Amino acid sequence: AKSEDSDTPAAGGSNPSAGAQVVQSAAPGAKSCTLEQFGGTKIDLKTAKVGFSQSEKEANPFRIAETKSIKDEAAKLGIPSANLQTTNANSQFNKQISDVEQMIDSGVQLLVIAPLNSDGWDSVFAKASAKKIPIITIDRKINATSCKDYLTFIGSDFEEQGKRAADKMAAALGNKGSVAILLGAPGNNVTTLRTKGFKDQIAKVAPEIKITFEQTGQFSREEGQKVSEQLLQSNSDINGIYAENDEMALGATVALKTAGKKKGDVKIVSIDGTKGAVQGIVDGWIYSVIESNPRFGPLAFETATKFFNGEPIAEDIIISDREYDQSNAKTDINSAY
Amino acid sequence: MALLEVVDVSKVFPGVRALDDVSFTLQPGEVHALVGENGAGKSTLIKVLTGVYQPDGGQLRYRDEPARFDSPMDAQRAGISTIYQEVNLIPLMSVAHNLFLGREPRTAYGLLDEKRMFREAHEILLRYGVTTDVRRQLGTLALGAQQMVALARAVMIDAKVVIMDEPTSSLEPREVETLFGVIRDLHSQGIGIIYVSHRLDELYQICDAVTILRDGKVVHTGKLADLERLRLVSLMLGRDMSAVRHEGFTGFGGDHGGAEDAAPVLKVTDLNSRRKLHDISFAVRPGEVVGLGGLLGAGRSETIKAIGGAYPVDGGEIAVDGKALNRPTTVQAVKAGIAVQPEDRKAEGIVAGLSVRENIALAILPRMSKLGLVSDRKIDEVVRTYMTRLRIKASSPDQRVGDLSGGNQQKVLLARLLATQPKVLLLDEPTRGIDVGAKAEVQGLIDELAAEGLGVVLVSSDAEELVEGSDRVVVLRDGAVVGELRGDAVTTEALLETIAAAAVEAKEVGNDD
Amino acid sequence: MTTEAATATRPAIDLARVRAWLPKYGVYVAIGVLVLYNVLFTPNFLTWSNLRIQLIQVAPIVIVALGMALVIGTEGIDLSVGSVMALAAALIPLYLGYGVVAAILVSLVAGVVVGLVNGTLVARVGLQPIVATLALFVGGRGLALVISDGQLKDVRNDDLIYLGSGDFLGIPMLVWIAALLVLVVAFVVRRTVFGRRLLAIGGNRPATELAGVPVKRVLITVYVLCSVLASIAGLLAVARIQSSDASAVGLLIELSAITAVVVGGTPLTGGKVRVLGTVAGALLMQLVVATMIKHNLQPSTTEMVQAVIILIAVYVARERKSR
Amino acid sequence: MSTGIVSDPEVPAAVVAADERRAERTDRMVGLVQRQGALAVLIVVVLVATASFPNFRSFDNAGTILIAAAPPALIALGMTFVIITGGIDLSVGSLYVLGGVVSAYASQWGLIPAFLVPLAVCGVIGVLNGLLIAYTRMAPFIVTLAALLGARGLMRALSDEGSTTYLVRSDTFRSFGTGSFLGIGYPVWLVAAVFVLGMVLLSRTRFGHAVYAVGGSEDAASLMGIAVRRTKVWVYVMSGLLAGLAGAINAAKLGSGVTVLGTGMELDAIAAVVIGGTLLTGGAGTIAGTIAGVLLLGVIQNMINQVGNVPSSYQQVISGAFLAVVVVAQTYLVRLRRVT
Ligand SMILES: Nc1ncnc2c1ncn2[C@@H]1O[C@H](COP(=O)(O)OP(=O)(O)OP(=O)(O)O)[C@@H](O)[C@H]1O
Ligand SMILES: Nc1ncnc2c1ncn2[C@@H]1O[C@H](COP(=O)(O)OP(=O)(O)OP(=O)(O)O)[C@@H](O)[C@H]1O
Ligand SMILES: [Mg+2]
Ligand SMILES: [Mg+2]
Repeated sequence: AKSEDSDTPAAGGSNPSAGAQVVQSAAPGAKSCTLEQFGGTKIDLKTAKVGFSQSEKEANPFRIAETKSIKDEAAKLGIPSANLQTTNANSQFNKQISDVEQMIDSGVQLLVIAPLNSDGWDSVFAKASAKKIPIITIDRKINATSCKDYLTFIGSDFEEQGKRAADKMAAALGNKGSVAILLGAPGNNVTTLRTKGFKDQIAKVAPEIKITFEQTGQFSREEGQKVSEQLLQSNSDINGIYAENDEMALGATVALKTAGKKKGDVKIVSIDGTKGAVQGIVDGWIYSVIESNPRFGPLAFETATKFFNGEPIAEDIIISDREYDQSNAKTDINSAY
Repeated sequence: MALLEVVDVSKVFPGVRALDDVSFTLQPGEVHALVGENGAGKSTLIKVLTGVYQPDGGQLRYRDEPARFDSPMDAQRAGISTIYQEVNLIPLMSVAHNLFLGREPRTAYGLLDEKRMFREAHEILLRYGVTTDVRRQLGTLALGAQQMVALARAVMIDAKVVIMDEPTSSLEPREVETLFGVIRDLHSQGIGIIYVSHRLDELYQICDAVTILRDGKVVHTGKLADLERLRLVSLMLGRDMSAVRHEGFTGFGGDHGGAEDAAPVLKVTDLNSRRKLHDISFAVRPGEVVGLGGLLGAGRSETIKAIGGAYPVDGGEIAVDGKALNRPTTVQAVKAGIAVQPEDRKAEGIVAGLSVRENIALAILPRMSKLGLVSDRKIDEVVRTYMTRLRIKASSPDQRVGDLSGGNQQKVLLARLLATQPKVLLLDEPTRGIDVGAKAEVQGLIDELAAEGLGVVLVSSDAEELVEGSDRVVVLRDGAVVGELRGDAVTTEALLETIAAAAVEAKEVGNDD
Repeated sequence: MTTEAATATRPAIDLARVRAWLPKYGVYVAIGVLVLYNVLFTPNFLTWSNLRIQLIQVAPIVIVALGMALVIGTEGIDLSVGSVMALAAALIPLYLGYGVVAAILVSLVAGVVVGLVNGTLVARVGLQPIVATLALFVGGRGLALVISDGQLKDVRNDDLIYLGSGDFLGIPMLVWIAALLVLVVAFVVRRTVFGRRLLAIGGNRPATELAGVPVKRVLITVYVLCSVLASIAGLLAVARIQSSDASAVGLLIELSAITAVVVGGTPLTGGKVRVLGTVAGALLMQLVVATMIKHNLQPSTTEMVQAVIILIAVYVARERKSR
Repeated sequence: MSTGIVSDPEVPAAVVAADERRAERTDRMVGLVQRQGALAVLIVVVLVATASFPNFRSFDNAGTILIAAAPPALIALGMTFVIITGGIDLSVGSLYVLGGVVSAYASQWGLIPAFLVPLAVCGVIGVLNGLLIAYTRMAPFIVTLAALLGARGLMRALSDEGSTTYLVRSDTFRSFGTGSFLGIGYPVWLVAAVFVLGMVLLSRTRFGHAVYAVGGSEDAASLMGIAVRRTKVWVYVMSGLLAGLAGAINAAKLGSGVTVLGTGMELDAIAAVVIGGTLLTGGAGTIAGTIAGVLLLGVIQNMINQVGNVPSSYQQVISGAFLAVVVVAQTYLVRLRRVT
């Protein structure tokens, strides 16, 4: 086989240290958790059995980068690959639950979970807490009690991402105009929070911006494009599109092009920070991208190490996401994933 | 006192007046024949009587009370049970379950009492000459045995009226006798029986009264004994007695005299298939009609299908015009000039949803086309030819075949076979379930075709038809050839003797091991 | 005839006529109603650019539904079409280096292979179509992901993109291609030996077999055609969204396609194929969704309305018990 | 005068009987393997898994497999009844999610409503399916496809487009979902009990036999006095109820009415039923087979996980290939049976 890109060296992942996650300074007085409080036993990560449960197929850049980062970091720490068990729920929530339960049965001593959903983990917690297995959830938070049901959450603040996107949108439109939202998959927590943050912030900072259209693009490029096409027909006066992930933003870009719009006619703001979207900024089609950094490996294992060493671990470890716009897209594109 | 009565009942289907002011009375203890050509409305009348259809006009009286049956179940509860012509039982379920379906014996807890059910089923069926394991799937039984189960089921409930729609069309003679025994029994118990059949001599054997339907109307009703057979036929057909007499009962003429020394057009040598066929050999010369005789289950259908490539063959040779076919597929068989008319017209013959035209053209599409494109002009030509030649009655070539009467469906099927310009015609029960008129036409046609030089293989459970129609009869039993009748020996008596002799032999062999 | 008699009989006649007419043309009436509604209540509905969008969006479904209609005509069903689209999509970027023709050929070959597998399972092994194609429904997309390494790949080949978003004589290429395929399939069904055999198989397979029709070959061809059409839809989807995403392309399209076919008046029991009806069925479902989106209704409403429309359409078009 | 062929009354009774008996024995043997083929494969697969994966044979792992299989098993049970009548129910996946959502919502009123409300809601949709299929002669495929959409729409409408996840408020209900007896989760016991009922219903009652009869031949069944329409309505009601119950059990286990549960549940159920030897043409099938089919799918999934590092895409390829192999094997067994 020979692809279009065969001649150019493979892009992406070339610079492992680029785009590493940075923790926001923890809020003072926030709850924390130690090994003692949790009631677990100290183990050596190098010889421990670790389980990682991925929620969705590694079919989009975010998931690919996330899984890869966990695996790479484990290898770097010297965890033999036989000791790292990974499962993928293929977007089926029940499968994720039984995947995790099965890993608990098979004796893992640390669980890293990228949850498909924030609720519905009761049975897993019942099982894990009986065996005192610490759970680190990454990218999505689980609605439960930290230090009891699970250890900690590492990830972005989705609502905050929505707010930042709203700020960008407000700036792009000069605080007035009409905006469409391309929602993520319905029922998804990420969708809910990114929508809430965006709407709240718009109402606060730019009440003259009207949100005239909200339709789901299912987080997929094709749906994003289809919905945008319909949107551009019936609301031809739209000024901005807020896409809740980069894929939909890229779909919207294609729709804009085919509808005969010019760069900058409609301002697109999206969330994720994939290479494609950052390239979109460079090309002038996308106004700004708020990052949601998927490289959880180093931070997750660092947190686990600290925890087993007896150090206190914060309830939420919120990473500080970057943002891309015209000013930095060109220079920082290599740290996009 | 009348047991069951319909007064001025009408039933209209889109485009057909299937019943037109029909009145009919059944007395207790009477065996009442219901006769008529295909499509005369017999089955429709029965379905009206048993709640499958609601009449569009007129009324139903049962035991001198006005009655209305909303469903077959309703009628059954009232004591009217029926053996239907087409579908009757459920092949995938066991014999016993079929017998008791809907009224299974139950234990104190309301659960089925299968032990009792199996035991009772066994006992009941013994009386009908069915000895098989009642746990067996019904579908694995011979058709006759299945029909006996249906009969047992119908009589088992406290029936006041038993309706039989062509019960003997798949029974072998022994079973027919059993059936008649049962009917006489019911008769003596005062149960009324409605009996539908195209086999006239059966009617005269067991029926008291007769009602003749034609085109949905009653054309005669009265004592059967008072009605001459010829007159019965002429009433059914709506034709003159003299015309009927002239045509005779079967449409077959004399011998076709395929030259004795001509090379066979079909030669079958040592055909074997699993446990079903054993070393079957026979030959058919051009212009000859060879009958395959035997009881039901003798393997006649399998033989025919095997030759036509529709039944797996383990060994043996089939040659058409001297050219050997090695385990032909249906495609190869048709190409070689073999045309098979299957036994089950509905399931394996016609494509009910397609038009007469499409059905006739189905097998010859490649010839009717250029580069894969069909020429409707060519097709129309062929279709017109055969519709005229076989006197197919259809409103137009575009009519759905499923809407035609049984006889015409059969003719369409024959037209399809003939259109392939075959060398050998294999006909499995070509006249089953079609009325006297159509039957004679089909039989006449077979004669004609043979006279034109086709080799014909004829399978028929109607011994008269077989004997009259064939030049030679090859007798099968248990999948093997047990004898052959030629020339003057082609008689019903000889046929029966051959079968019986083989039976004795088989029995002796059976005793040996 | 007196006026009195005329007025007395007219309603009865009309009712009967409407009853006979509705099953055949109900879909078109429904489309008409929906268009009318949109013309009245949706801004910018009656514009060429809007019509364009609707046609472009419906094109892949129409193409898949054409193949599905053929399969359903044989009393079958093909669940694997979505996976075939994904396979085609996954293969394209891998071979685009050799040029667009090579990439298209390779993806069509994938369609042929899947069709052969499905067809063999149905015709030779004798599996029920729904089960036979379920295996590739599950496995096919997995294979596509394996092939594409799970990665979404951007496509920049201009020729390919032209297929997806270019115009020819002012009409999108996609629409040309879909229209051409509709004509071809309609022609195949009506005028060719293959088409007639297909319908006969759907009507009564044993009878067709006994008539000397090479049933297995026809069936396998039908499944191959269906898969090839699906792979065409897959490659057009790639061309249109200018990227290949094996995990998303053609997701759940089998249901949309089956719906289009059935709503268009082709019965699931086989023996009949209504090509134009299928196109109308797809268009109807597209218009329903478009209307919902344009009026900014929530997914829950859209889904419930779709359910009701499917039921009404199929109820109206259902086969009346004829015997 | 008579054309009746008078044949020897006791023809070849001995020969036929001996032959028939032999045929019956083979028939029954092959029939057993065919019916219980899934069980045979299941045993082989379990043996292989036990030998290859040390963690597979743990008691906990078995419990995990069982509890994960509980909801799909219920759905497959309903599907078995539907498929035996010759129908199909595509709406079960949506009903399952809907059942879970309303169950979690109703749990605020206690344990009993948490079970009854989803049963009622899903039962009603089952009734609608059944009525439409039985009385309008619309194809089950298309009616239940519409119900799939409709029920999902309803679920979204009830949960604020899926964004609201109702938490289970009743502690008893929650502990029903997570608790266990003799080391086996309560849901598994409940499902086992329902299966026993289902088996009795299918094989030992008139209703069960009516189900077989309707699938075997609808016209014949109706002429034999079976209430075909009522039977059909009931199987879809059962299927709806069981999907609702599955949803409730799952809500109890997850402690919430999750709205993003996987689509495609209906196809899994169909696959399990078919692997279990039930014919999609209707008229034949067993519940024991369905159990084996469900467990087989569960065990295969578990094995794939035991390997530890199989990428998600390969998992699907393996599942698809496995499905094909089992179904093809099944078909050859059936054919063997028909020919002998
Ligand atoms: N021993 C048997 N076991 C199972 N099925 C049988 C048996 N004998 C006959 N049958 C079935 O009964 C039907 C008639 O049998 P078959 O076709 O062998 O008889 P035939 O000699 O061709 O009779 P005909 O053509 O007059 O009906 C077939 O459907 C066949 O499958
Ligand atoms: N359900 C139906 N719909 C439309 N027409 C029907 C239906 N049932 C029967 N007919 C028509 O009604 C007429 C009477 O049919 P019926 O089946 O009662 O005939 P029959 O006397 O039983 O014939 P046969 O001897 O062939 O069984 C025929 O013209 C038939 O085509
Ligand atoms: Mg009749
Ligand atoms: Mg036969």
